[in-house]
Amino acid sequence: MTALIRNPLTIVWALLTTVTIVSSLIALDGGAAHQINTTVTTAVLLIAAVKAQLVISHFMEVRRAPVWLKATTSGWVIVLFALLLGFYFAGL
Amino acid sequence: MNTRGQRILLWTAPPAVALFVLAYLVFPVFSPPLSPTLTPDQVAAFFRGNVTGILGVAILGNLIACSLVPLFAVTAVQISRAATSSTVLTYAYIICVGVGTTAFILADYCWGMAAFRPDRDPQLISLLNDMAWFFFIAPVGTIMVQNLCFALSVYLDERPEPIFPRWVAHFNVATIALLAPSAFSILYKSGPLAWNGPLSFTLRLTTFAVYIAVMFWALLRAVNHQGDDRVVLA
Amino acid sequence: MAELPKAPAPSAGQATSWRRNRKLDQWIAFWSVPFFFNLFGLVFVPLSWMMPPRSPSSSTPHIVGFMHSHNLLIACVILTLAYGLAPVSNACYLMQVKRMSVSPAFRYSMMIGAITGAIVGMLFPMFCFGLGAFRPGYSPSVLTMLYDFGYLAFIGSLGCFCVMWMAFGLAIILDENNILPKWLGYYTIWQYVTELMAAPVWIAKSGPFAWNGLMTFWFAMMLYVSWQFIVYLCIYKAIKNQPEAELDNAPPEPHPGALEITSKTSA
Amino acid sequence: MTDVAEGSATDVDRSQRAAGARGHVPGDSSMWFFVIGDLLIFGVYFVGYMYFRGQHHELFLKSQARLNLDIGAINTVMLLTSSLFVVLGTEAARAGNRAAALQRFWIALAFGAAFPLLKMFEWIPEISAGVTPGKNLFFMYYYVMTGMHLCHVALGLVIMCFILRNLKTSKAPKISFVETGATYWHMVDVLWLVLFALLYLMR
Repeated sequence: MTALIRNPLTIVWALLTTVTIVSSLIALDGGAAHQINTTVTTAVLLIAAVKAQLVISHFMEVRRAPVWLKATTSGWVIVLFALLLGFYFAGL
Repeated sequence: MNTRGQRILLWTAPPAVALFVLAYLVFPVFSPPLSPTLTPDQVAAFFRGNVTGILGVAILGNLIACSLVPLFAVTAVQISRAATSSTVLTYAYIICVGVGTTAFILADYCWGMAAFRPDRDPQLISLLNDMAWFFFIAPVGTIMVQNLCFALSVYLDERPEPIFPRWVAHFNVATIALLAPSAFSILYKSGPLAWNGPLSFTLRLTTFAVYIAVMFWALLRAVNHQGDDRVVLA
Repeated sequence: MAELPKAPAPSAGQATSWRRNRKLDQWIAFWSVPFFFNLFGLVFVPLSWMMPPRSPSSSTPHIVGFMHSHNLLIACVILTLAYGLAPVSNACYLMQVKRMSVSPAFRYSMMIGAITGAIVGMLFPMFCFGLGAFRPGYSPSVLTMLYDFGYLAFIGSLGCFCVMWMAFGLAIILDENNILPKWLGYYTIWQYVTELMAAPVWIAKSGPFAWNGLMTFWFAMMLYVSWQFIVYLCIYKAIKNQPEAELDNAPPEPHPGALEITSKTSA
Repeated sequence: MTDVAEGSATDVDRSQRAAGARGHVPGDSSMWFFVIGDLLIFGVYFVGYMYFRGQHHELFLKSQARLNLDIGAINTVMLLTSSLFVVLGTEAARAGNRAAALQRFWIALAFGAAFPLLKMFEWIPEISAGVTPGKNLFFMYYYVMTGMHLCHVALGLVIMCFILRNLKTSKAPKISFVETGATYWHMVDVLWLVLFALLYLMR
């Protein structure tokens, strides 16, 4: 049991779950009024980007994969979230 | 190994059937089936009142319209295995399935169209609804011939160990007789032969449901017994 | 059909002129596809302006004006003459599926999908437009219905193509003869699953999900066209690489066994 | 859950060291064609959503208020947990510990299957309250994207059943098949993480 807890994958999972709850709380707290809130949006999207990158590198095991795959997947995360934030702020 | 493809295609049938059952149960047009005697205004009012349900099922129906095709394709393969002089019955069967499915899809489109803009002229909504019922209930010709092809292949099979038990062929002939009355739904607006009547609607859909279940079972058995029968399969 | 002479004459030494090409039938079928798609595009875009699709929420006078345009009838005539070529591309793909090690059930599913698709996705919408243009006296509400029906059937036909491409993709993935590359199988599945996103055209009347919308038409069309191109190139390579001994018209001496197997299903 | 952990914790460590070789593409490389393609397609949908959101901020914010954030968050945790057990199961399979792999994939399947069930608890009350895809653009996006994602989940559950069968029945389980299926399942997870932020959380 202790070995499983110390397993890096379980730690990644615990981290992912925690930030999921944190980002939900951010949305509940700061976004309760359902008005435009750039702080909430930025925080939530950045958390999502980190989560996606964590799942890709640790669960999909891309961190042990060849460079082209790492570059493609991380590129996807960076470009996607840059575009999302860009369109968000452009549309305000 | 050889029959893996057939088994995969065969097992797509149960989820497809589940989706069809779901679509049937939640389709407002079917519970109870709309009567052919409704006036255009009544039909238009019905469609205006049930847009969400009709559109939802019409879209689902559009997506799953062909999902039983793999089952029929496996049937066609099994027909071609029968020891007859040629594969003529297989090709007749395939073309019949193609044409029959077309009619079903057009019925689905008509219902979807009627619900797409339910506020158009009631005459047109009524026309679309009638058209849908025509396409849905009446064209039994292809499925009858389809089942006849299958039954013939079983009757004419000269193998010492037939692929299908003979009663499956008898059953297919029986379905032909049970499906035939639906064609007459074009003639009547009330009574058992009208499109909402017990002969045209209930009997037809029940027969079809039982037919799919029986064929699924029979095909599963046939495919499992096929083994390494690859020469004929190729 | 001017492209025909361009059909390459693969290795075989005796094939000096294109007429003697052993795969002539397949090449004719293959080169009819770009001919058909070009004709299709010309009729839809510059002749009738059916495509890019008009808005589902255009005003009634606009719709009536469009449905009465004479070019619609001419478009209808040309497509009625040519729509028989639509199944040829599928037949061309079917020949390659036939060479795979998979059950013919996959081919049969594709055939059924192709039969159905040619009617509900092509003949029917075409006739909707043609019927409107045929008789000028129809009331605007009838014309609007035909207009809706034509576009919805043309853009919103999903199920028949879905089963067809599912069978195609699965056949490629399960195939052990490596007729077509495996990634094409995954690409095909990904392509048709994405195409299902076009289902909202039956609901939305404006915006990105309407039948002329950014997501359901432009994006889906972009994906579909690029996929079709890649499939087409792969089919080209597959026909080119097909060994001559495997052909139905191969000389019978060297491989009698191979001939027997292939001719078993030819029809 | 504790039994699984105790039985095979040591294998996990060993397998991680074994698979530590760099430059290994997990699973069938053709499958990555599918995964990257799918990520791109969804990416276009996400950006499209953001663009149209910029045009109708009020509508999107008001509609968002009607979503069930609790079920969304629980579903996120479900998928994450399922993914954890998939990756643990893959490691066990790689280490040759078939019993542990089977158990972990069963748990992963259970968590994964909870996702569509919870989705129904979310969708059915919404649809019966008249919140349908035709209501407005936000809900169209909501149903199309979550529906599309749900199709992926369903496919992933089917693949997971095949993995279980492969582990259970075949003499030498195909590790590359297990990895291929696992890769697909994690992709489903990644897509949901973005969807969750876009549909439920952002303001």
